[in-house]
Amino acid sequence: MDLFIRDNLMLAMLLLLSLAMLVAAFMAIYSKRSLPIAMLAAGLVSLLASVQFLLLGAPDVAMTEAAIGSGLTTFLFFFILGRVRGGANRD
Amino acid sequence: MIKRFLVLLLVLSMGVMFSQLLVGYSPDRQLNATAHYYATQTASETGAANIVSAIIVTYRGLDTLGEVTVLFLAAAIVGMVLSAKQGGQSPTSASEAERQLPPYPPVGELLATGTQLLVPLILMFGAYVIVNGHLTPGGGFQGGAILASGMLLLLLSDPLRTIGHRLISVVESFSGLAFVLLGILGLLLAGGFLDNKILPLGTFGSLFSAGAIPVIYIFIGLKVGAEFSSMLLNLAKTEER
Amino acid sequence: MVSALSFIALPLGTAFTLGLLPQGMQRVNYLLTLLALALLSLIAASWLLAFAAGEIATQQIFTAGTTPPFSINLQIGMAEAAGLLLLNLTGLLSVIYLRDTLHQQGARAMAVLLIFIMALSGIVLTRDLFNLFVFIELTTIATGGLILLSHDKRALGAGFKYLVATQIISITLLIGTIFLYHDSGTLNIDGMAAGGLITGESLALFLVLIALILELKPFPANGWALDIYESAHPAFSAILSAAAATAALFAVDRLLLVGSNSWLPLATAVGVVSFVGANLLALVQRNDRRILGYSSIAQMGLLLVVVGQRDILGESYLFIAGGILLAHAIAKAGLFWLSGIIVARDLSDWRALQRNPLYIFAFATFIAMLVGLPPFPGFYAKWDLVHLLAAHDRIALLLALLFASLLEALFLFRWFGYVIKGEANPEGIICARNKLGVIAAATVAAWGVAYLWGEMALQGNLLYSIPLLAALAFLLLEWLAVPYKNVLAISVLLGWFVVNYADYNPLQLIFAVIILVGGPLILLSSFYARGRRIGFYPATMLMFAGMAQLIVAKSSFDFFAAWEILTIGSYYLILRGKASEPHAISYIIFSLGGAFLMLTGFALAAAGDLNFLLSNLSEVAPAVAPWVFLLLAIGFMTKTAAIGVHIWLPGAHAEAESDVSPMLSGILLKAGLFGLMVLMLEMGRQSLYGVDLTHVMLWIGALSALLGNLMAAFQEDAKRLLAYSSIAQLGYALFGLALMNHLGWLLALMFVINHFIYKSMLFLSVGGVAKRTGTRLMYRMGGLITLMPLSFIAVLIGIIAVSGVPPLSGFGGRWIFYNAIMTAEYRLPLIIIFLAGPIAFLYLFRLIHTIFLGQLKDEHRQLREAPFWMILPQMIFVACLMVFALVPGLALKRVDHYLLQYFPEGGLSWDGLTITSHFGYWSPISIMVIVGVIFMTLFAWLLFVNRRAQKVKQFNIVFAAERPFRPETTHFAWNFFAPYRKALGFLTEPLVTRFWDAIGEALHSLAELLRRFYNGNGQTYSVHLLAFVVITFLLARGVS
Amino acid sequence: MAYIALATGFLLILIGLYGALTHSHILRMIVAFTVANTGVNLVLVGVGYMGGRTAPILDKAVEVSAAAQRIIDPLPQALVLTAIVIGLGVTALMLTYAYRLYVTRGTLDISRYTELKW
Repeated sequence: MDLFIRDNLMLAMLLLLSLAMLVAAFMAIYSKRSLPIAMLAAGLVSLLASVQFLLLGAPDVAMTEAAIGSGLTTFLFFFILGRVRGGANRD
Repeated sequence: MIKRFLVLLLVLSMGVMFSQLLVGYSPDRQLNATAHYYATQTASETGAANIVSAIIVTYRGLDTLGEVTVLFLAAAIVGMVLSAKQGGQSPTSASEAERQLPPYPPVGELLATGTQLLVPLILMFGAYVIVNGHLTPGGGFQGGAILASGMLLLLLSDPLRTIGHRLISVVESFSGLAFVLLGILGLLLAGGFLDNKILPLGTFGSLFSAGAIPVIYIFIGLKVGAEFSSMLLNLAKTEER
Repeated sequence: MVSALSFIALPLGTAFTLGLLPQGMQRVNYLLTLLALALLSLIAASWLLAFAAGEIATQQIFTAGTTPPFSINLQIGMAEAAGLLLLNLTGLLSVIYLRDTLHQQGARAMAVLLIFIMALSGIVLTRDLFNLFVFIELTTIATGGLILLSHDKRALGAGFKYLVATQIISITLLIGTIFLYHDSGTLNIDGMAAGGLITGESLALFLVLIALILELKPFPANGWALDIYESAHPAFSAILSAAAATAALFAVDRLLLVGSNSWLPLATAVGVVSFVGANLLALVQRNDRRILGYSSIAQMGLLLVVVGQRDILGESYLFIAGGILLAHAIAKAGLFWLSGIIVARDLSDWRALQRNPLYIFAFATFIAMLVGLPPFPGFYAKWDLVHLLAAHDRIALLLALLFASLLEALFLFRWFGYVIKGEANPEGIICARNKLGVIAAATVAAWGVAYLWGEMALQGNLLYSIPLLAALAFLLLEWLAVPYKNVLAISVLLGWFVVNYADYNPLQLIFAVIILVGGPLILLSSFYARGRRIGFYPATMLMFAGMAQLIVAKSSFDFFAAWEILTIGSYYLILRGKASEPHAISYIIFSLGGAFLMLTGFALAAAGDLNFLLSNLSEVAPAVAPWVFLLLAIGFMTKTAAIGVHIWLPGAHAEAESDVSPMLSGILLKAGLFGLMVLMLEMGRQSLYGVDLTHVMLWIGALSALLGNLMAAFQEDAKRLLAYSSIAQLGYALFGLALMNHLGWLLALMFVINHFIYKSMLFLSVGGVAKRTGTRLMYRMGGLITLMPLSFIAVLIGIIAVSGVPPLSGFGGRWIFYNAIMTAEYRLPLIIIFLAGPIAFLYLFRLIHTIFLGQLKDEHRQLREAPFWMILPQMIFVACLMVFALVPGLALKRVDHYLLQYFPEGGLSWDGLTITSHFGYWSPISIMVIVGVIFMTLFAWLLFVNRRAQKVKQFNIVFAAERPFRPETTHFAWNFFAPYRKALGFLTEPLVTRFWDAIGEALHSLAELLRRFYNGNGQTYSVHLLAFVVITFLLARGVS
Repeated sequence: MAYIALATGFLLILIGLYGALTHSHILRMIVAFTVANTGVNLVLVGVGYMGGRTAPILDKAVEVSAAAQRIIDPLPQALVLTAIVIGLGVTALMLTYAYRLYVTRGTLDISRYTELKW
């Protein structure tokens, strides 16, 4: 019974996470949003993905995704964004 | 608009293909032969508790060597792209405009102090993640990324600080070379390229175990950290133009 | 044997070491890089040698002390070793080539280059799917870096487009990979193939395959790749084209193992589309590097077809694929390297190569190699490929490939034409010793593999043929002055004749005499040339070598190789003329087109036998025999310039140099006739859908004769006139052959001899006149009889012979001709060919009248007789004509007997000097005497009448107070036969020319339209990529 | 559960591709590609997931002897790890390119970089 509850709980969490990721992904590519928000949203997708990895029994991947996918990548984005401020908002 | 529609159509067709994949997919009930081998043999063959680490460092060590090389390449090319030697470098209005922008505002006291406190901690944590890679989740890549984030903090708190670029490139090259050499040692002393049995496997589950895995992971960690740092440093230098 | 892992460990170690060295040690860095690549090349060579010697078998290399599929394994076999050698050598040479750039860019660039080569080697070696992905990503990222070696600003944009495109590829690849793993439980490619869990329907397999195929940059999803080829440093483009594409091909080849060959058709289809499409688009390119890019894509398409057809290629697979691949790699790398020393980017800027014949030699080598001409590996490979395709009834594919090859030849030879002709910009080329060294190495490699493939070919090595070697030897003698080379050339030809004299049968002997004795005769006139005449002798000797080989060829392979060789030689000869570039290109295209038809014909006939004997043509299966006959006949008729495929001839003959035109007309055209004779002797009459093909040829011959004569009559240009006359004359010969009876054949042979003598003579004398007057337009000449009497005599004798009036040999031809047609059953073509006779008088009359008679032009008053060396052969020809007229039996008697074994009916009887046929007799001596008497009588009477003739002053006619807009229109000799033109002109409408022009135009317009597809936007290119995946998927699903 | 991860992953890939192919702003394209890459990683992990099992780490909870029955397939995880790092390399490279393009040409609109075509 315990297992059943645990499984359903996980299922719910996964679904919730997936939904959140999809919403964040939409934000990341939705063009009316400003670029920094898009970048943050992409980082968020990554972060949520790392939580999902944890749930999927992949702690190694989760750590890597968190550190590299959401951390460093997002930082790189902002770094470059800072360098190209002049043209950043011209679509 | 037509283009958007076309792209949508294409993406939807891809979606159809993916859905076919999804329909055709059924989760395995049992581990397949490859995974079964890893599950049962990793402990005795490599002595690593973290099977993923064992796969990364040993069984698929060639991939990892390639992966480290990807980072090396990326760092080198970022350096190449950013160094102005490439032909056709001409001052444009954009870079003029950029020059007139005020530099970053001075960093606050909080960040500066926080950095001083945090950086050693972060470095320690990174080192921990690296050396325990064969036992717990984590390893060279994660640890390396953590090391680099320490470097990042240093850069943020003091953008004009000159961190020994030379040191980083030496670490980068040396650890890469060490990785290759360890691989060759495996070829010479043990069963094949990147075989971890060049060192004793030790007691299963303890820090000093799993043969050369921790050693290789240390070099991977150093290398990854150095690559990221070198990328960041190169990017940071762009501002000084 | 050094472990194959060194291909990964060594460059990686070196790359990492480069970073350890202190900065500013560029020289050491550079040396280390060189050393590493040199060492790797050596290791690869040692592996290859070991495999070639059969000392070792294919080896598996395990990593991590575990066997696959649990760890990654590498595999090295013969093919891999060759691939590795190619990769690392290309890398090594490129590094030498890039010396200055690398010094400038520093250790990072060298490290990236090393890793690039390492990753390519990894792709070749690895047997693990995910490992393959890692190596591919490495090459992608390294490409992103190496693009920046270029000085071209636009490279940055191109690099970004590339990165975007590869993102899509890698997503596809990864998704496919993981599902393949899930389905098969392994990542090992051999394991997947062996496990049988992956079926042909597997979508995951499709994704992986299509991703790998996309790495080959197939048309049309390749805009990103083209931009890189255009803007990257040429040395990098060389690696990309020669090495990276090779590695990707290995990957595709390996993956196709999975799913038991079910995706081979996909590879074939994508390959064909690429090969045709890329070659088509290259037609409208002017940028050298982009055209090379297109050509790379085309070659990859061809190779993909080879990979896709490997189920039928059997043991020849590696030989064919290797031949095409090496030819592509060496030629393309060489051309990219050459492009690096050329300053500007238009194709015509390559004229700068004219500065040194050696550059031209290198360039010609690479072009010939790409087109697949003998003796390069592509030739052997295409031969085998075509034969195997034909043997398995894949005719549509075969024709598509040949069509695309023709397109390829078109743009490559056009480019060659640009380079040879026109003024070179002396500053258009920048030479550095290292770059020249690399190019030289590529040239040597090209000839090296040519030798190697010849050694491996079961048809025998073309480079062992003595005539070909002799022709090539003239390349080494280029530094000699003309007289020495000419003496050498003449003695080589005569010597070869003497040596082989005894081995020729009577039929061959006639041709051998024309080629090997007649050739030197014409060459006598070449003594007139001054200087060194670079290029003339190798080309001439190549043509003669081809001819000499052709007439003794026993197998279809030898025949075809000889055919190609004589085509190349004559192409270059034609190209030497002043304004001949467009004609040379149309010549080579028609010739190659004809040759490809021949190739198809031979392949059909051979039914898989790669070394098919010509004598077996008679035993071809009845179902294909008429097709074989048709294809071969069309192929041969392009060379005889039968009507319909004649449009290359007039320009080519007219524009060629004075001593080249007679060789082309008198000798080269006979190759086609020889081919037809062989064909018809072996295969006899064939009918297709109830139509007797020889009957069709009869019509073609008759029409060629009629229309050729008619067009000749309306020419203003004396050499064009003669050229059209050649079309007509060969029409007669074709007609004779098509009669398929004894006399017809005798007639044809009579024409072979006659036409050689009088057309060579006429071309020489007209050439001499043109040389002196500086024009070939007849209305600009006149009254030259007093200044150039010897030329006049030659022309007079010539036209008497051509027109077939007594007493000269032409009459003998006519006599046999009339006898021959009396025995044939067709009436309508007979009427046509009768009609053609009188028309010949028209142009012949014009030739002698407007040039030698009439008013002498003011500007010509100081002219001298044509040079001695041009007159000498003419006089010899006159003598020959006389002798042949008197004793035709000298040549014909033996042939007549020889023909009896094929056509026992209707032989002639040779009684002393009188020849008797079924219908009457011909006594050359008495004819000569009678005609002589009549002539002398008339001549005396004329002299008597003309005593009272009055000399007309030049200006005693007055224009009607009007200065004509085109002064020549008032000249009597202009539009000489205006009334006839009115009556018969409709027949000379250049319908055929228009037809071929329209085809060319359509192809170019299509290409121009298609290229708009590449709009330069990186995003659009990615859309193309995605669309390619989706459409291929839909098509593949639709078909299966 | 694997299905959820797979579906999400696929959707992320499609969303990412759509974004990458419709935005002409280079940075937005790169952002979209990172979303797609995350999707790929999710698919990779999802394919290897097996319900009711634990992470492939041997400790007191999972003994070596029971490992084959208790753990998830470790191989896809190892692959994802590699894929993530490679993805970062490519992203960094693209970003640097974007920066250089901006510096030399002053625009980040990809449709402006069409001097090479046809």
